[in-house]
Amino acid sequence: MRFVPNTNADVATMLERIGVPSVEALFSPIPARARLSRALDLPPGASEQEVLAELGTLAGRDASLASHRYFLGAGVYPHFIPAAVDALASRAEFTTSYTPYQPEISQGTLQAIFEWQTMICGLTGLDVANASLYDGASATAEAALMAMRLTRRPKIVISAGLHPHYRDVLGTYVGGPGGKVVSATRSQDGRTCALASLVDEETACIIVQQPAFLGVLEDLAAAEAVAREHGALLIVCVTEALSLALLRAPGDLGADVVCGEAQSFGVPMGFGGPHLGLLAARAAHVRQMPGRLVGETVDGQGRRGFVLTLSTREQHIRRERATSNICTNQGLMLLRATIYLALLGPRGLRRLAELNFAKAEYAKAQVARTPGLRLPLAAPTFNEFVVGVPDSGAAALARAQSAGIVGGLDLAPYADDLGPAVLVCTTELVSRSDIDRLLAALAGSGR
Amino acid sequence: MRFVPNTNADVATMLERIGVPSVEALFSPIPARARLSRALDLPPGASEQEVLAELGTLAGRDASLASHRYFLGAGVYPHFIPAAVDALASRAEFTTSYTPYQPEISQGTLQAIFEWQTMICGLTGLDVANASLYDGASATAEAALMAMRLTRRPKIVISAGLHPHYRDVLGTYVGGPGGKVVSATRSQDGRTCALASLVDEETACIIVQQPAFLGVLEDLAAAEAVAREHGALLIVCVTEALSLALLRAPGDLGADVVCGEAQSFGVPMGFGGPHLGLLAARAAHVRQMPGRLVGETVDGQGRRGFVLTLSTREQHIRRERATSNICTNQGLMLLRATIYLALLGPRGLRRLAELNFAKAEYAKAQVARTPGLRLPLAAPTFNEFVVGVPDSGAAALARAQSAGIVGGLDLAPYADDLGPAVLVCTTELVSRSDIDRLLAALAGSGR
Amino acid sequence: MSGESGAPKPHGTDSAASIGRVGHGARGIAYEEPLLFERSRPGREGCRVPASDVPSVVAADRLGAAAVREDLPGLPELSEVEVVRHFTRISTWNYAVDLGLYPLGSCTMKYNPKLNEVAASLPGFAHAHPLQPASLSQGILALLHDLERHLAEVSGMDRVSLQPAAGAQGELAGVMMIRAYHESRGDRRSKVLIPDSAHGTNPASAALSGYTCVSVPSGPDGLLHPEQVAEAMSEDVAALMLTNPNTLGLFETHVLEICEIVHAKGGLVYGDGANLNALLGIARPGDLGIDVMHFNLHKTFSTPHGGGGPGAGPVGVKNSLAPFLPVPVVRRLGGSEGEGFALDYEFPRSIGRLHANFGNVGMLVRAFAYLRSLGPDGLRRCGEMAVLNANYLLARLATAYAPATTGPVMHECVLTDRLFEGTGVTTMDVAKRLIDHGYHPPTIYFPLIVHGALMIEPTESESLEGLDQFVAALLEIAREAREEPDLVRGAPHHTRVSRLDETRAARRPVLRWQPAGER
Amino acid sequence: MSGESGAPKPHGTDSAASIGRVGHGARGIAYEEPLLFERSRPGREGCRVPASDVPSVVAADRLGAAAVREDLPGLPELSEVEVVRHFTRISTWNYAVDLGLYPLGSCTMKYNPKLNEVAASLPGFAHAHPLQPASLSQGILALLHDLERHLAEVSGMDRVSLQPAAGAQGELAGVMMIRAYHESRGDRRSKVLIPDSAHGTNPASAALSGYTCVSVPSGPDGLLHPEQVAEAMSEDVAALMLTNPNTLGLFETHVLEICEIVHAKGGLVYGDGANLNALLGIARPGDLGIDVMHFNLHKTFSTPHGGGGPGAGPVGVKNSLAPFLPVPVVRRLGGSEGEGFALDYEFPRSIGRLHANFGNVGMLVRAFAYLRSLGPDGLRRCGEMAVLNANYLLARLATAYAPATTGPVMHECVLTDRLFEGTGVTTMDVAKRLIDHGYHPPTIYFPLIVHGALMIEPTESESLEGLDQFVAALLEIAREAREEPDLVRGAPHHTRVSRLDETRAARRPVLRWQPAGER
Ligand SMILES: Cc1ncc(COP(=O)(O)O)c(C=O)c1O
Ligand SMILES: Cc1ncc(COP(=O)(O)O)c(C=O)c1O
Repeated sequence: MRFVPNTNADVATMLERIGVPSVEALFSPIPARARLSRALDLPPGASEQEVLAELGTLAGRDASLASHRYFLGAGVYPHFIPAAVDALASRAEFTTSYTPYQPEISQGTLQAIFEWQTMICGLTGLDVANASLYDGASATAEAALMAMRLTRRPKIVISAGLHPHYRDVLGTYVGGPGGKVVSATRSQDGRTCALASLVDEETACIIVQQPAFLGVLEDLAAAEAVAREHGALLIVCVTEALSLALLRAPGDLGADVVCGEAQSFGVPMGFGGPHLGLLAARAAHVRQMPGRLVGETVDGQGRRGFVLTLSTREQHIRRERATSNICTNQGLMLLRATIYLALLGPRGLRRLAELNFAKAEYAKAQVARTPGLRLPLAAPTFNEFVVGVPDSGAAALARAQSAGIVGGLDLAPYADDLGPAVLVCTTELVSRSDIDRLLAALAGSGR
Repeated sequence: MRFVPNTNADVATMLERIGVPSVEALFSPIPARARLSRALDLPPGASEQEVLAELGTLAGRDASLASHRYFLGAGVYPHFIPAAVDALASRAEFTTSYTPYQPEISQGTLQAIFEWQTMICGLTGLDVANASLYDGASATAEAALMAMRLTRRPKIVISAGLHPHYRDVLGTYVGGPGGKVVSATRSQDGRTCALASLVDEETACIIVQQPAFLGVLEDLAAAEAVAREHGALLIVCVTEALSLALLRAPGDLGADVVCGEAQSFGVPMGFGGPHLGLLAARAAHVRQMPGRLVGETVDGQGRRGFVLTLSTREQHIRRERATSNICTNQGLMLLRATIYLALLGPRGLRRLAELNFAKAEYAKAQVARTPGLRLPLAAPTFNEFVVGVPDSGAAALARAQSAGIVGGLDLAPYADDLGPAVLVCTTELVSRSDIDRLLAALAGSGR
Repeated sequence: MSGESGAPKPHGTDSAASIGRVGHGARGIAYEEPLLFERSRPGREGCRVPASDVPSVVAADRLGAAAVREDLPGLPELSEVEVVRHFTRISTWNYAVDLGLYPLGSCTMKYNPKLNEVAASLPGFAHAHPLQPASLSQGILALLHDLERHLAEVSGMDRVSLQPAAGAQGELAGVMMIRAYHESRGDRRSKVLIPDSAHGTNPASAALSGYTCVSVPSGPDGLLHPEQVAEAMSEDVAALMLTNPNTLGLFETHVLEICEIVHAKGGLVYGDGANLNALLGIARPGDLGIDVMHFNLHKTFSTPHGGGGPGAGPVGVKNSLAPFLPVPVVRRLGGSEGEGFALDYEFPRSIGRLHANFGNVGMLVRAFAYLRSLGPDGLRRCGEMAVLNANYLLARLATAYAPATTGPVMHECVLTDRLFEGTGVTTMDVAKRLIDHGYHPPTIYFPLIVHGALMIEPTESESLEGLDQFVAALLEIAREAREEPDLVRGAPHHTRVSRLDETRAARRPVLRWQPAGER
Repeated sequence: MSGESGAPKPHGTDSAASIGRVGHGARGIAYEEPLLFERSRPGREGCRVPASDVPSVVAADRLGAAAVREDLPGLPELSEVEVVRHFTRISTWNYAVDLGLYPLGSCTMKYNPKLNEVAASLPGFAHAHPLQPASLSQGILALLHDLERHLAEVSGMDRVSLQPAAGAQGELAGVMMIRAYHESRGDRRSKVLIPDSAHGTNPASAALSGYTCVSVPSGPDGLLHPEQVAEAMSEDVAALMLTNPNTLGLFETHVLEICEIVHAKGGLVYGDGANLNALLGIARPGDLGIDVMHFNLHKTFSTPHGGGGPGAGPVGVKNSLAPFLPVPVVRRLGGSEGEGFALDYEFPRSIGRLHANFGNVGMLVRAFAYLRSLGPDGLRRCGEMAVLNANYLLARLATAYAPATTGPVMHECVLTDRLFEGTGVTTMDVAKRLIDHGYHPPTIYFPLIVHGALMIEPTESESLEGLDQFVAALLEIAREAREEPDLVRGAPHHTRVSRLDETRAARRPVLRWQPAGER
């Protein structure tokens, strides 16, 4: 067998050396009635050529960046990924190694995590970042749990624009430890309003997504004031991490914790995963942080090296009193993001953010000029915004689809108060003429 | 600039340390009137995203294994390449290293070449193999030059079935040193006939391609007898290296040299290159071999290691008296082939050869049963054979093409004596139903 | 020990050839490399952003200056060549499955077939958006649907959700379903039983779900005994979390009886599937009485560990728990709904969502490719060879490294440092010395109930002669421990950095780089 | 030397931190690995061949038993995991551009952008067949057509053939065209002039084309002088082969005059383009009087060297030589022929074919991607920085390693071991000691006319601080040579194998592995 070297001759040698008559005999601890007495009912094994042909056929049925233009974001963003990201992250030393518990033989992974932590601190304006959580949604839930532990309060107030899937996951997670989630409402311009009325002395934290699910930029200063007043933590959740390169760092605006999704940094959309949950906090809160942390230290000769540290927070040491149950996280995605950010650098990332922003501003200006289309929300945006369409989101998107465009998200299930509308995202992967084609399709005027 | 690290600040520092006022000043040895006084007239540089989009568009215009079924061989064979070949050969330690002139820091490349040499000796039945030549055609030319040096004779007799492109390259190469090429004729069953009448005491070698360009298997024993009689060398040229796994090793049949193309072993078709020229010979002739050889040796502590050796044959030492002018060769393709052969192993390779053979036998049987199609050549074949078509090769292939099939090679320019015909190759990549569809299209009966 | 002489000698250990070589490893060159930030120089760039084709806008004008940041600290400035060299160089400091045996117990560091990587990179999987219409996603949905069914068959469970991103999230999903199950029956229970040999994620997940954890002691034979379970079991216990084979590598022989005890009191049994590799095609958790379990696709189903993830932790349940599965679930359409697949969110009793999308889909694709490659016979061969290899190591090492258990083990064996008492050499030292011999150390000091545990899981990817080489290294270390204890205690000697000071790291945490002036 | 102190210290060379570290390198672990054949075990398999869907046939029945072989000696039996580990392990024994500075003079080991690899792997390029109809190949033909035009513009030549597979084959094509040119004019000439500093492929290619080589001595300044050329030039000389910049890294200042001398006697000038990197956007061979030249795309245009190839060696010519270009040529259709591109074989005066197909197309795609990435400004910046870097090294090393030349150099500089006389340390020792410092050695003992040459070409891929680190290593070695000569003479000390016995390899050639019994 190609993945299993031992041959029957090897097996015979080994059985003899072990001193048992058969492989079967090794399974003697399994009671006979617990054994499976038939072969598994699975398709027979196939050659590599056959498996790839089969999977190629399946993959060929899906739309992808290889076949369509994407204006669909809503938490998962189509961005260009430089070739060096794949080339480096696919090195076997990174892909086929384990969590770096043995630091002397894992310095590659450890140094990269330390670099990632540094970058995220810089981008968020906070002091400590961890080595990744599963995704933006569970990172948000972990941030809320962290706030509950820090404040010993149960209530979580969320902005109107927290991604609905994140809201769901938050609900799933905080129920166990007795948390409850209260959502603020959306004002006419798309931003969260009346936060103050929801926050009280029971409130552990306010979670504000920036930019919001519908693309608008929230007023973080207002949220901060409310949080401070009640001793609650301000948690800023970011789903489009590229926005961090343009917008003021949440930490500088008073956020205590930044959580979210870093998929935009060199991680493929991948039908939704694996992505990269990020979490950063103030130094004072480090011992309540979930997940892995890498720290600097020295060896016996004083040479610098890196190790997993502060693990007394973690499940493998603290068990039921751990800050989280997370173990395996998203290491390789973290590596991709670290490579991506190293390639882009501060100027490249800023320019990319500005380009995304400029495309959205252009598109919005065109929407305003296109009969049949509307901009229902007036608040400023980054690279994503709501477009009102003449008939229905579904019909408008279907028109785009027949022009080879995945035109955005139909907002009917998410925000039906806006009338027929779609959420449109413009990244560097769409050109001006793509935008023009999209708008014509949404309006029903073009092709 | 992304590929050039130094910034203008770095440049200033360096100029100061060198002690020159400007970069311009470093070019002072170039006479002013020899300088280019304008910018090069090339398209402006573009971002990675833009370049890939442009190249993706171009590549999208070509048929490929991703879009079509291929029955086209004729010297370049569509075979399945296991994923491990790409994964390993793309490691930067292999791709971005140089020729292993410094053995202590190049043992990876050197050991792989030594392994390749061993494998090729086994496959060909000869004693020495080199570390690759450019391709099968130039390898054949180098083999002929080698025979001319060994025998000090000018005449090269080639079988009727030597690939016409190889024949051309041979002609190009041997003219300089005064060689002349004489081609034998093809008998009715497709094999070379009447070799004996062409070979004389002026003949350096007989070159027989096996399987022949039209797919038929030549009678090597007959060729060997003629060669021996006149003291000429027998050179066997192989374009479909997979056939070596089924057919008796040429060395065992008396070949003095085996040359040819090893693209079938894990090297993509790549629109014709880079491929992998192979050359093997008897030990007695090693000092007249062209190209690089790796040999085993030891270090000061007696540990085994590998080095480039017998380089006094080569241009960098022997200059105009070298056995060849070759320098850069096809190292990475050799590595791919070595990995491929290690994965397939003797049993896998044999089974693959048998599968190719069985597909061809099936296809030939179906041809015989299909009205409108013929098998003009009666000699046995491996995985490639001539099919006579009712109208013209071009028309038949056009029909196949509209079924998404690249149906073979139109033989009109190559062998018009056979009537309208195409050369068809069946590898493991075509299924029985692909074959049935092809034959229907060629016959004009299907669709 | 029979056959010692039959073991092939590791290459290059002959007299003259062994200078500077230690078993499977040797002295070599390591490349130094600073941090990205130390390499950074103002003005360098590693990637060019495309030129804009739309009118330029000044963000501060549109958003207000206060909303726009001025600089981006923490990002280095490097050219592409420097980034490539940086990560290539630091990669060489890692050990990897592709370099050799990686005997981490409980982690199942099996070979990750290259074909899986190609499969996962197909654009229709890698570059599709989770919210694109189902009509544009029929390929991946079909794959997910089939994978669910295959995992159910392998495990003997009725339904599977692919959503959890790793084993621990699978545990969380499972325990939450247990809670939802009890609550749906108006049954409020507060405790979960967890054997003392369990992995830390078990209690952590139970606690996160709001349960109190009760530890159940293993017997002296390393097994869970029905009496202990019976004693701890009550109507207040929601579930027992069982790892089988357990973390000592032993099959819980009494599993059927234990499950009956728990069920009899209205409790459910959670199965930690981390060690499923041993049972592939041989026994199925679902047939043993397990009600809900997780899979670690990054262990049993060969998706690469990636230096710490991503993994995937699908959760399988019996029909009784199916109404509580996380949303969405993949559903095969039929009848009036037409052909094909859709994502179903209408699951009124679901515990809810666990992931922003559908989990780590790229890992699911890899696991699917693996299942398709192996088929039933191949899977069974994996289980058999994983167990054979572990028993072979145990047999060959038993005299030098006092094993924690007797009798046949399953996929891993737990050894100890007991025989080195008096030499000063500990399990930690043996682990570090293995590095000099060219191996990654095993899992150490786990399970917590074994003193000085060395937990070795070879997996089925190892060959007989590969195991023999590893045995030779461990036997040599045992000799060194007796004859040259300082050599072992000072290990590793051949790495770029020697033993690192973990205490210092925790006492004075330095968790990010800062420019010299700002530290 | 100014600014010495400004050079950043290589990381980790401080007192306490420097144990076991040497400059950019350090001691580390190397992994042992036998030959594939030594790992082989009967019955292992690394790849499964698909099941047959056609009737089975017995080859011996159809072909005769005598035609069918019985076994396949020389191929190992290994599982996929073993093959992967084998090649991963041996790869770690190589140095690479992606690991660091690779200062091989004349080889232009510049960075190979990763985007080029992606471009070349697009199925329409990587998995297309050269004989598929032109109508199915319009993308690649368009690319080849544009690349020809771009290379012509960069070099100042009129036409380009992309067919030669490497520089040496480009030389062969060029010299054959020269021969064809003369013969077409009824002019039979027998000699080719070649400077003594030329690369070995130049005389070898000339000889292969049937010419007698005449060596022309360089002047004491390392340059070719018009008088020497005039003296050697005659009506029997078909061509002069010129490398400019030459292998000493010097621009041949007298090139215009020299070309006139050759032309005046009816000869042609061949330009060896291996060192074109220095001139990108600054000067063009075609403007200097060169009639025909080759490009090394694997040097100047960043296609990876692959441990010895593949490269690509397109050949460019002036219009006078265009009729003799190898067939086929890519032609743009127009008028009645329709749109698009075709391959033209109708070139009656062509020297013929040099390659079974159109050359190393995959390398051509990479070079095209590189040209498109850089554009005119980027190319010029490459040329400028390549030259600046070489001059910087020369300036900083001049006092420790007596240079072979004075004055500004172009893309490389040639140093010598002259100052180590009496220490017993030679160029070879310095080269090997650099390995311990974490660097690949430079080209040594070439050009042949310099005693103890160390030929260093940094390329534009290196940064100032990277060069400073390399300088620090070389200065440290110079110190060692004086103070600890044995340390240098015994180098390398940190590699898995120390200095290998090349004489023994040549005296008793062992060119393949044989089972113990058969050696
Ligand atoms: C026995 C056991 N259970 C649970 C887990 C947790 O799984 P994961 O790391 O995928 O979250 C592990 C992982 O190491 C384990 O070994
Ligand atoms: C100056 C010079 N000329 C010619 C060549 C030969 O080029 P290739 O190796 O591509 O055949 C080289 C290659 O090293 C060279 O340096």
